[in-house]
Amino acid sequence: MRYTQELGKILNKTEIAKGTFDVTLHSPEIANIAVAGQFVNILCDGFTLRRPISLCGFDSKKGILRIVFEIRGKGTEWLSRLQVGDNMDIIGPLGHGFSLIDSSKKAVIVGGGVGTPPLLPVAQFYRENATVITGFRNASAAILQGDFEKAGAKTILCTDDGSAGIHGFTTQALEQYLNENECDIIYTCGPKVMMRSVARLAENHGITCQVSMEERMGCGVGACLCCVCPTKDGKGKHLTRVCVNGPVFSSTEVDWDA
Amino acid sequence: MRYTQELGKILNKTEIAKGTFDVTLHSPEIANIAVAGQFVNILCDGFTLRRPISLCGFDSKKGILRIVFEIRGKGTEWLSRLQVGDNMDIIGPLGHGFSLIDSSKKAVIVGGGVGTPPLLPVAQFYRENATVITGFRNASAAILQGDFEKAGAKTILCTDDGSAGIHGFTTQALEQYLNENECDIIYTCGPKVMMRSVARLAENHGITCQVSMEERMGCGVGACLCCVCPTKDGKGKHLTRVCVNGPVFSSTEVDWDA
Amino acid sequence: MPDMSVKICGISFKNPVIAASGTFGFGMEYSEFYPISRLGGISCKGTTLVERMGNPTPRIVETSCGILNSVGLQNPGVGRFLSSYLPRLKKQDIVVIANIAGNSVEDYCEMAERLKDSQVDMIELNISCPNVKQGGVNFGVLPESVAEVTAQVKKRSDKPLMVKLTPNVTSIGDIAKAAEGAGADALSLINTLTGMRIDIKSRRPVLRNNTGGLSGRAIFPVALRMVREVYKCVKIPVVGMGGISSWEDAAEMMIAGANAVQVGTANFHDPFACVKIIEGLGSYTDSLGLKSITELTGTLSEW
Amino acid sequence: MPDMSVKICGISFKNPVIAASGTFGFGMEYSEFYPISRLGGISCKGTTLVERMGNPTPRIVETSCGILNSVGLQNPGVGRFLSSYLPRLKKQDIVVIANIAGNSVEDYCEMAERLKDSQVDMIELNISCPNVKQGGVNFGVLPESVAEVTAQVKKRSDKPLMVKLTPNVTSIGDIAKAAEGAGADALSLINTLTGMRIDIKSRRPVLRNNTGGLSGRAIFPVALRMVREVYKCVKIPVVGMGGISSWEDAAEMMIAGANAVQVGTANFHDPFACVKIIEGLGSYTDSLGLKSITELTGTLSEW
Ligand SMILES: Cc1cc2nc3c(=O)[nH]c(=O)nc-3n(C[C@H](O)[C@H](O)[C@H](O)COP(=O)(O)OP(=O)(O)OC[C@H]3O[C@@H](n4cnc5c(N)ncnc54)[C@H](O)[C@@H]3O)c2cc1C
Ligand SMILES: Cc1cc2nc3c(=O)[nH]c(=O)nc-3n(C[C@H](O)[C@H](O)[C@H](O)COP(=O)(O)OP(=O)(O)OC[C@H]3O[C@@H](n4cnc5c(N)ncnc54)[C@H](O)[C@@H]3O)c2cc1C
Ligand SMILES: Cc1cc2nc3c(=O)[nH]c(=O)nc-3n(C[C@H](O)[C@H](O)[C@H](O)COP(=O)(O)O)c2cc1C
Ligand SMILES: Cc1cc2nc3c(=O)[nH]c(=O)nc-3n(C[C@H](O)[C@H](O)[C@H](O)COP(=O)(O)O)c2cc1C
Ligand code: FES
Ligand code: FES
Repeated sequence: MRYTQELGKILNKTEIAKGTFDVTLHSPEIANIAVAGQFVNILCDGFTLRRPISLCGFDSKKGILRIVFEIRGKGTEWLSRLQVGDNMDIIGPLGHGFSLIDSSKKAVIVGGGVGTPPLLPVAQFYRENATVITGFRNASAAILQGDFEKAGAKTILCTDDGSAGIHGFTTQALEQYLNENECDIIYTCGPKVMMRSVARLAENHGITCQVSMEERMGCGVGACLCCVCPTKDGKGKHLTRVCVNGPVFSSTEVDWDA
Repeated sequence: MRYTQELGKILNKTEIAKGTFDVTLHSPEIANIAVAGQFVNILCDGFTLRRPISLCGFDSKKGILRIVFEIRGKGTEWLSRLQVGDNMDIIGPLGHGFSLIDSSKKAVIVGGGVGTPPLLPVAQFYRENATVITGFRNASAAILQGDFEKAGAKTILCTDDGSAGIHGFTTQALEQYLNENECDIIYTCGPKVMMRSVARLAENHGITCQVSMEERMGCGVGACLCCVCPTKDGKGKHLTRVCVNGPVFSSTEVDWDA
Repeated sequence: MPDMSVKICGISFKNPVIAASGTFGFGMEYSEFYPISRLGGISCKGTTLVERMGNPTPRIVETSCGILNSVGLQNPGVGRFLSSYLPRLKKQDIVVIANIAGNSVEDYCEMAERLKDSQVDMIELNISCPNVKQGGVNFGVLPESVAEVTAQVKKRSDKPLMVKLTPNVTSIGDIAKAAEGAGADALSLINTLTGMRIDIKSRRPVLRNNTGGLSGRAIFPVALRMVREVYKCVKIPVVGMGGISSWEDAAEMMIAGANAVQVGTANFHDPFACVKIIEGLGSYTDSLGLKSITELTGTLSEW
Repeated sequence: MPDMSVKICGISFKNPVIAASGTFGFGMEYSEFYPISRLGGISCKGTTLVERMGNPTPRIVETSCGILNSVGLQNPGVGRFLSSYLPRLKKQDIVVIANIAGNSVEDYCEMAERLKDSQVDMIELNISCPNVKQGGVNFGVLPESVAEVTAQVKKRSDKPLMVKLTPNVTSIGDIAKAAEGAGADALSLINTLTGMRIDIKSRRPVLRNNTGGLSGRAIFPVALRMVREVYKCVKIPVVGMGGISSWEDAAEMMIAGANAVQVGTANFHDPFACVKIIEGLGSYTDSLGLKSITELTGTLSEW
């Protein structure tokens, strides 16, 4: 029994950017076995499908989970209306998380928008050996910079409009960074176009890269084959389930051209 | 524009019997024109159809409505979870209410279960000239006795199990009452079998009787023809809309044998 | 503000939102909420040659995101429709569509004759009715009977003729083509999907009629697919309906190919549904930079 | 506790709740929540002769009280089904139904041959598949092609044969009779209703396949009506599905005439849906004073 259904009581809820919420839940069973890069599938009242949200944190001792989500549609809007003390019906921990190799290696972490939250546990593993490059629409949309710094990581903030940090894309910052610094492994999560560019840069520099893919899900546990993403290996091309074989894939496994 | 849609803020809510709620709403537009026997149609989250609930009270000066409802299924259960301060989306005032003739006449009011609430405004009109015979499953299901007394009416309580008042049905109490007392008009609301008996007794005694019918509704405003009840008149038999031509009918109009 | 008017077989509607037959009576009821002249039009309750009592109650039951109804065409008959309901409705400055029903081709034809020279703007032929001649099978499920009734009514009528299709068929495209081929001026769809609910306490159907017609949000995806299918099959205008409850739904319908939409069950939920849909469609059309809402129709680009 | 077991064409199920094809993989996934041996059975993901990639994504979109899917029969092919999935599943002490699909009668027949002597308990023939020989029209919509594929598969198979009907037809009763006449041992229904959703920003269908199959609570009243219709037309057992999400729904299905039920989309909403339905059905049967749940089937008394 790898999966649990829990009613996670909301312990804390903060709107950390306009329409983006940072929520802490009491969910001891899931917190007990979760790893970085995994997600939970959350029931929203009035909807048939659960909404997948990555774990931004988990503490097996305290039995708590942390999630950070943005209002994207009606389901996340409903979620955002829950209050401290309310329960969230969640199943998890789902999916195949990030491989954390050796905390003495130099890791570069590239996050775009609400793709950033699942990368926090990765930064917390590599600590001062982590460089976190994140990109947001503008200064007020930027999230989790303090958390990354608290983890000991170096942060490079980019915004589309230049209202904070570097005016430009994470991929430009990454390219410059890789040209000037050592890097053993790259982790990325964010818009697909961004991740594809990150994957190319990693390949060009001969660096291992792990990407966290997103796809519309049905079951979230591998049973319905709704959430597939194009992959390739020695045997050919495949459509692989993001919810169980991912969401984290090796960047070379993903068939970016499909 | 006879009908209004209002978001009525809940001012007060009391569970007056197990699963039966007494709710006061701020709803000035509807309160302003409501008459006894009318109802409102209430939106319940997650449901397509509104739920019809009679007005148990209305005060045009204070702009408030009072409703009393019982949890019967999922819609009323949802309603029962609303709290003071929440809004109820209601349309009203709907339907054709009771005719209140002359408060110096002797009125007998017969209510069964949650058919009782719409009869309170009738008692408040006839005051000491009203005799209110109500029936409930048992003592703890009995509601509104204090309100009827406060209105000045004489009350006769019946329970199915004898745990309070008379052990027996309202119709038995009514029969006895009519044999011993004067009565100019009868008003009744409750289970159909009860109302049919009341109608027969009224007819036997040659007394005018007004009945408030219940039927499953679609629109609540007369547009869909879902809520019809069998009626008859000089021209023959009809299926008449409860929501606009009723819910109050003359007992002789209703075709009880259909 | 973009031009919201649409023209369907020569009839101008102020906007593309029409109240659906059977859910809006003859218009008087909802005019207690707002002036119904704000609507594009109204399709009146299905009317027959002679008055009908309809089915016994219960006639309605709720389902997940929908309702089943088995009203069974209770209506005052075409005579009283013409003498008492139509004149009141016509005072409202609104396009009036008469929805007509019958058990035989003759019924339909006589109805059409009766409506000649009346103030009715358009006829909607409700062919989801049992054909007594063909053993009670609906007119609407066989291309041949659809063609037959359409052609005959067309001959006897002077009004634009819109044929309303039932979704309870294998190929709605074939039915649509049959109606078009027989002279229909427009098509409307979908009518209700046949469904049932059972009371597990009494182990009886909830509806006294055993089965009923499913409408409301639940059926929207099916309606949308069928409207698209029909749009691709025919050249005449299509009026889309089935589960529309928001302006977004109405926009999807028009993008799929509808020239106008009808809104039914949503009125029960929110009496102002039609008005809100009109407003929402207006802003949406505007936001797309279109001058006329007609530019929306059929702009779907399929994968 | 009443006897919850049911027998369908000779196969004994512990209880009448079967996981529906395509929503439960090959059983391994949900066994991470509970031992799937608690279920009556599992209908495996639709399997074809050779591996299939299925359709491009997005393959799923939510609708009011339902979902549309366009997975397109992605599956590992019958070979890997037999060698790698079936043995693992069979360890779970559960009735295994193979759901088979094909583009031609030959495909279906070869599939049936391959399943001979396997540990599969029953075959479910998914006939909502395009018949390449007949210009892509589904096998499932014409009585003749249903009869043809049923009869041929029956000849080549040694397993009980359950034919799964599509609801996208004018008369499900005629299709059911065709399958029964051709030798089907049982029928299951309904498969999904074809539907569509449009993204009004991009004005493209949300699903990459343009259309998809509607499932979930929205379709329950239609499924119930069709199960009832089929139950009245045939003598072979009927397995009901379509939108069942609670034990009350399952009870309605059985009262309407189903010998067992399948539960699909509800698993996505609540991974314990099947277990809760089994428990609820048990208490309900008990509360009615029935000794066996089989006594529930078909006990509806129509008005
Ligand atoms: C593995 C995974 C992890 C995720 N982690 C996070 C996170 O940590 N924080 C966060 O803010 N968001 C995250 N998302 C995206 C989040 O799931 C969607 O924003 C959310 O499902 C949108 O639901 P909605 O009802 O608000 O939007 P709607 O658009 O109304 O949703 C309609 C349907 O589309 C699906 N859907 C819509 N957008 C997406 C999407 N981008 N990805 C998958 N399904 C989608 C919904 O689940 C739903 O079925 C993650 C997605 C995946 C697949
Ligand atoms: C004119 C009128 C006035 C009413 N006044 C009151 C009142 O003052 N207090 C009170 O407690 N109840 C009253 N009722 C009954 C009340 O409307 C129902 O109990 C309620 O609709 C049940 O909804 P539900 O979702 O809880 O039950 P469900 O059984 O889940 O409802 C399913 C559907 O059936 C309809 N329905 C179920 N029972 C009834 C019923 N008895 N009458 C009409 N529709 C029904 C519901 O509206 C809904 O559409 C009144 C009914 C009518 C017609
Ligand atoms: C209570 C009710 C009565 C209806 N009566 C008719 C009718 O008389 N004639 C007709 O063509 N359609 C009738 N319909 C079907 C609607 O016009 C419409 O086709 C269907 O309800 C789907 O649209 P909706 O989901 O917006 O309601 C009726 C629908 C309902 C709910
Ligand atoms: C994602 C998904 C995949 C499906 N795949 C299959 C399939 O491979 N074969 C099949 O016969 N039915 C398939 N179905 C249909 C279901 O088995 C079932 O008939 C339908 O979903 C209705 O039941 P439900 O509402 O309980 O889901 C699939 C349904 C879904 C939602
Ligand atoms: S969401 Fe069902 S397989 Fe991934
Ligand atoms: S509820 Fe629609 S006419 Fe009465």
